[in-house]
Amino acid sequence: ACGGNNNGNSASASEPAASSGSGTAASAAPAASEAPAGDPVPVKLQLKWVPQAQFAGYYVALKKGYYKDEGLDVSILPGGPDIVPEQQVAGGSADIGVDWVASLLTSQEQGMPLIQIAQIYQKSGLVLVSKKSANINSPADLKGKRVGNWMGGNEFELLALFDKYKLDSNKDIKFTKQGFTMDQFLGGELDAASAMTYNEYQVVLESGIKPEELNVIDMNDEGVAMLEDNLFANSEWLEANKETAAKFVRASLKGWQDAIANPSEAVDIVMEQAESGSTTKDHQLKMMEEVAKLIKPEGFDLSKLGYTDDAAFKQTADIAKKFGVIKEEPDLTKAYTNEIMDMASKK
Amino acid sequence: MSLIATRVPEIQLENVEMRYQTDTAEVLALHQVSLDIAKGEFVSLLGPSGCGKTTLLRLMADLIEPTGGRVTVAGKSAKEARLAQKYGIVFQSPVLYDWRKVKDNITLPLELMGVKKARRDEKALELLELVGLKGFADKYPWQLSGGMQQRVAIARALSMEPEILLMDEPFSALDEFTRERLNEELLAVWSKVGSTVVFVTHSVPESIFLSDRVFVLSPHPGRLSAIVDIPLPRPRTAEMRNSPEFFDLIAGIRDSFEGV
Amino acid sequence: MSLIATRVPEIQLENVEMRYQTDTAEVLALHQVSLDIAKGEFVSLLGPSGCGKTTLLRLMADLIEPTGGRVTVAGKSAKEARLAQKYGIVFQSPVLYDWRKVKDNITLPLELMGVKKARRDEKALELLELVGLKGFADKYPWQLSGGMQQRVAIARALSMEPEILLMDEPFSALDEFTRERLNEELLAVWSKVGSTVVFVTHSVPESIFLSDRVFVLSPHPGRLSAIVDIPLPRPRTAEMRNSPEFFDLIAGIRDSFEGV
Amino acid sequence: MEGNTASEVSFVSPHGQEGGTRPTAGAEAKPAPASAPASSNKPRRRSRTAPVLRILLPVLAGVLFLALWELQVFHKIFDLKKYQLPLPSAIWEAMGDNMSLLLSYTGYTLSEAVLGMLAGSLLGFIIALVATAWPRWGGGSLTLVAALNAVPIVALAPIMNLWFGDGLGSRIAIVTATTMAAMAINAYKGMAAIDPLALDLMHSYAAPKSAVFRHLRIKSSLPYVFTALKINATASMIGAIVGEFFFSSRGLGYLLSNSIKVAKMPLGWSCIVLAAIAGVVFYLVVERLEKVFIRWHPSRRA
Amino acid sequence: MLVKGRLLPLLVWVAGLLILWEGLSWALLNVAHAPLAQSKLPYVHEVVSTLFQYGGTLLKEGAATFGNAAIGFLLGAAAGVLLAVLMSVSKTIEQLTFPYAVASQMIPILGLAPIIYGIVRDEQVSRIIISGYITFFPVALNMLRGLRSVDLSALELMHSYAAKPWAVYWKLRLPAAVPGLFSGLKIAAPLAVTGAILVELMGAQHGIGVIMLRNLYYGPSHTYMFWSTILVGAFLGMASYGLMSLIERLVAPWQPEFRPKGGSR
Ligand SMILES: Nc1ncnc2c1ncn2[C@@H]1O[C@H](COP(=O)(O)OP(=O)(O)OP(=O)(O)O)[C@@H](O)[C@H]1O
Ligand SMILES: Nc1ncnc2c1ncn2[C@@H]1O[C@H](COP(=O)(O)OP(=O)(O)OP(=O)(O)O)[C@@H](O)[C@H]1O
Ligand SMILES: Cc1ncc(C[n+]2csc(CCO)c2C)c(N)n1
Ligand SMILES: [Mg+2]
Ligand SMILES: [Mg+2]
Repeated sequence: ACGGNNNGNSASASEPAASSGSGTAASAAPAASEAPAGDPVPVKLQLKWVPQAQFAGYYVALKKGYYKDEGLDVSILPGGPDIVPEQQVAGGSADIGVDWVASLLTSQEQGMPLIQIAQIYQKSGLVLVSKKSANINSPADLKGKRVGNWMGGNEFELLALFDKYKLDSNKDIKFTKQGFTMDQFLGGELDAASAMTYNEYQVVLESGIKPEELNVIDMNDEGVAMLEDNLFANSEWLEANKETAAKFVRASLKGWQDAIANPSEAVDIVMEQAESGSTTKDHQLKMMEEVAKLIKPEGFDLSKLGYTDDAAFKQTADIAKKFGVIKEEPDLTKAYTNEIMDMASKK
Repeated sequence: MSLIATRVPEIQLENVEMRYQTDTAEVLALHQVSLDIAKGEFVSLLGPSGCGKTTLLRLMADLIEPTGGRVTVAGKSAKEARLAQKYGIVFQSPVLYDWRKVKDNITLPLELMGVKKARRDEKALELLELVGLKGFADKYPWQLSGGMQQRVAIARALSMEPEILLMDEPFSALDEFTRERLNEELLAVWSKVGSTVVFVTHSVPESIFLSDRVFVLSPHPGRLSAIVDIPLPRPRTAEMRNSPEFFDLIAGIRDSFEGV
Repeated sequence: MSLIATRVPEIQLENVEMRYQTDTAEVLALHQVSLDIAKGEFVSLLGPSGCGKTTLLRLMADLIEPTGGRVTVAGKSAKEARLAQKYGIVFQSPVLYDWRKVKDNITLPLELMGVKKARRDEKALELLELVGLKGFADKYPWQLSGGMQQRVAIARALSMEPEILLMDEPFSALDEFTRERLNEELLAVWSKVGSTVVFVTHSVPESIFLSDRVFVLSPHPGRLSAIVDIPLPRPRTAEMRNSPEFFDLIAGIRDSFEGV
Repeated sequence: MEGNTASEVSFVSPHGQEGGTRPTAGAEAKPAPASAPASSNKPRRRSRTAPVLRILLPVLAGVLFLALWELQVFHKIFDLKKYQLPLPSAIWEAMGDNMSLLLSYTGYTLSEAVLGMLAGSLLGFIIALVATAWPRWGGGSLTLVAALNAVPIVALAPIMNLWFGDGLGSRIAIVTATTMAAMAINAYKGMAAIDPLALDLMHSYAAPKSAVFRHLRIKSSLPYVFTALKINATASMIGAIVGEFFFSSRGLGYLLSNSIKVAKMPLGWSCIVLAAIAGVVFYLVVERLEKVFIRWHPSRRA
Repeated sequence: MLVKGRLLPLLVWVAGLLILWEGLSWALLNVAHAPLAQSKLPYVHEVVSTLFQYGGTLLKEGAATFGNAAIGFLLGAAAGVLLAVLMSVSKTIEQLTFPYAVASQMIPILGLAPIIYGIVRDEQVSRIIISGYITFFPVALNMLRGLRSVDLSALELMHSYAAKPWAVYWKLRLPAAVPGLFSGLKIAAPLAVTGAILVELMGAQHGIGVIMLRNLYYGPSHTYMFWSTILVGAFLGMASYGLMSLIERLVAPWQPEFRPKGGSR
């Protein structure tokens, strides 16, 4: 019923640039255009990390058939330490990706044909945790301390934080690469470690350390927050598949709304993806709770979910520019679009 | 028989010189060797250890190239003869392939020539019988005694009925009886196939019994010191070994030797 | 000399049996072999190819263990004798170590016994001279001819002046002259050192010239078929080779052979 | 490079190496009959030209490869984008901009690789010694190092980080663990695959185990050992690099993973280029050593 | 008999190692009071009990990994053999390709993946190629050494028959290289497991690597599960190594080490 007509059809047929640009995009486009009504259009979503409640909305939408109802055949590709979603989407292994906005900006600057089509997380989930014993009561106390981060695009908020307190990350701070475990922090190799509220922070708590024993620096409080999990698409693919993208976003948002409304159900769905033994329901429930806080901060109007806030995006871009993450002022009109959101919310 | 040699030279060496280059020094292994061997002739090479017999054989087979002079086989280069698969060689050591059973070692050259499996197996059995190794077809080389391995190598060279058969001390690991029996078998095969045979040996009687002519080499540097015609009639018989003529020939060759 | 044999048995085999196990079958290489060899005696093993001579030698040296019977050396087990470093062996093939120069191959056993370098080099030169390889000390094995390699192996076995010297067809790759010269050198070394020597050969005259006694083996399965005393006086001389006594002995052994 | 039917003939002399004996037939340039008298200096002339070719040929091929790459021929053939495979000029530029950093990181990573490789190869060799000396009981250790070889660096990295911290030590440990098996397996093969008669000779002298190893087993295992060292030279570089992905704050691997994640492909690729150069140099050093140590090997005669 | 003779020492080894491990783990926890002692070296009995608790999952994922490894291994081994043959055919090819083969080994998957994917445009295929890429090098080097160290006189025999180059390869060089090939394969087989696990981190849904990573990421409460996955990986490595040893015995029984000792020492 839905998706009977696809606006992109004629465009894609008459646009050789798109087809030569990216193989998969090209192969996806004809499939989309020639698909008779009801034949599902394949869409591949590349996650930033392993399946977990961080991405619950997509799994819920998939499980509950929201994608299918839109006439989409969505496959969700898990991420991992060796996966850069921007690379995957630009190269055509996926159509839509999830990453942090700052990472997207760097990739766009290198000429990858990427454009943000939705912003899911409204707040930054990044915090710096330290044990009370390390005496880091304010960011200024970071001076001379060993501070960890995963780097590779996750460190910009911290750089902004250091700058705010006039700390030189090369001199005043032992800014260290942090692995994907919290072992360095737990083992005392780091004084302050980066943590996502929804995962690493929980890992620390689960290891037996009480919240009272920890100092937490929240990027949002410090005003150095950057936008995190978004949805972006291959712009060449998007050109030919706007309707498909809109359907995808619409279904995804629906999934997110369900997930936030019913975390337990969402986590059950996520757990189906996580192999038994690789994570626990408790951990994922905790994650879901925290993620919900980032997606729907207090007072946030859920109907606005997905729209990219110009001011927030600009702050992210400014921070990125200031710290050399990107060299040029990004062309914000090319960096993101709310057009897809508009299309998605129309119906 | 040596008359033939002047008529159709099958193997011809002209002023052949062979120097081995080593890190430290140069060894002159052969110096100015010239000789003709007729088609179908059976000649032996005799000479003290290290005088260059193996080297000479390898030159004839185009396994090495002379550093001087020329080797001609049937009017063409030794290389062409080799490429025409004219050679069967028995090396001084057996050189059997470890991963092949005895019968497969014997039929290796046939296999290379594309002979069918059934025919090859038949030939292998025939040859195993000839060299007295019946029943050893399915053994691996290391399960044989030294002399048995050498006999396998002989069978392998005979299997292809080569136009030119080069044998480097093939019988030295064998007892006298086996050796004499194989001498006779070899002559029988030879008279049937008509190969040209160059046979290296240390045994003067053996060289006389088998050959039309004996080439005597002398060392330092290796060169040809005598060519002895063997006027014994063919077919040679075991009794000839005890004939006075035979003893004279032995003495003659020993002399040419000692003169070195 | 054979009297000694009954007095002090240096090597004693009692009902020795050797079966080789293979995947498919079992080979009875030696059957019920019993013999005594006296200390200081020089004996030869004669027999057709594949009759078990090498096997017998390897049993004496404790390189293989008999599947039946007993090998005793100087009243103790062969193993103890081996551990006491009594043996010098010349294998049927030279078995030189590729990475050692000729002189280092020769002195390998001395090195293992902890002899000083200067002494070893001296010994190497002496032995190279003995086997006629002066000037080849610094070559690698593959730069030598087959016969020269075998002579290196002989020098290696002699270098340690072993109490028991086991030689497996050591001279088969050599020409008659070198061979006869080395026969004499070997006897000279032997009479000086007083080793017990077990010598495998295919040459009847050689076995007679060298030995106190000749053991004749016969095949299928390998067993001892005759023991021939050689009553020629010592020291043996080249002329003896042409004595009628010598020829009688040859004929005698050939007969014991043919009776097989 | 005289006219010579290389295809038919080339199989006789397995190695056209300098040294050893010259005049074996085959792949070697055959003196034309006319030049026979002068032929004795032939080998020398060839051995002088060979090394030049040895270097020149791959360099020429490399230049050609670079040119095709720069002209985006590969990009066109395979429909690649510059952000998937940056151009040499961009890599060169990135390299120039970050030279001192890159060089110090190369040194850092290389030292991890070399130290780890030495430790791993030594341990592997010891394991092979044990497995050869006591085959029945030592053999199991080979299977165990093979098992270690199946544990990926992703898993080793956190463990080694816990044990040795996030410095040099943990990568050395990773490299050690990843290079042990190749050496153990190869050296074992080399020590076991020995001419039985050569062993018999040693036994006949009642040579103690240690002497059998010193004079025979180790010597004849050298070709295998060097093959393992060559495998390890490359494996150690990549092991150090991947080891740095996860916990290191320095080194080529750290910079590489960081650069690629923030889409600085040219910088990432300059890390790869330097790693490749360092790796090839390391490899060539091992190969050179091999030539010095096994002059006697059959493959080096003729 | 043979199996018993080989298996028993291995079992003793494994048992000994596990006991040592348990002891160390205890000492780390109770004597040294090391921080994160159980993450550093967890109790074996805990790991084993986890191993059984999640036996079903681990078995399933282990099988998936083993399957991936097998495919990558076959591809890598074939590529290695081919490369070795090419390089042994011609010194020129070797000089041309070898430095680049070595250099190619320095490209980590992170850099390689986008390119491979860009070229073949199929996830499954690119994963297979990548795991083949990880395994080919040891095979190539060992094979090349085997092809090169053929006995000179054995070559001369072929030469004397004017055997065609393919025949020299087929009848001599390849059989002679088989022992070398197998030591390459024995190195490559466990490496293929590593390769498969690495490849699984590139967005696969199944496999030991996937569980391994997730357990690390979700923190210390999953230590035992993480170590279980290591045990499974190690076991897969042992199994693949054992399999290669077995095949070697069947394919190349002529080697000195396999000869019946016939009473010899
Ligand atoms: N390792 C082995 N495995 C199986 N059979 C063997 C083995 N070694 C020897 N044989 C067999 O044992 C018998 C005797 O062999 P041996 O080497 O002792 O003979 P030999 O008398 O030395 O012969 P030759 O004079 O030819 O060297 C032969 O039939 C041989 O096939
Ligand atoms: N590859 C080589 N490199 C250097 N010198 C060699 C090489 N091959 C043979 N020689 C030398 O050439 C000479 C002749 O050797 P060749 O093998 O031809 O002797 P031969 O007559 O066959 O002796 P034998 O009867 O002992 O086998 C010897 O002095 C030997 O040292
Ligand atoms: C190598 C590595 N990179 C990043 C993270 C942290 N991480 C994992 S998921 C996630 C949120 C992304 O939406 C973040 C920041 C890690 N643990 N390891
Ligand atoms: Mg010779
Ligand atoms: Mg023998």
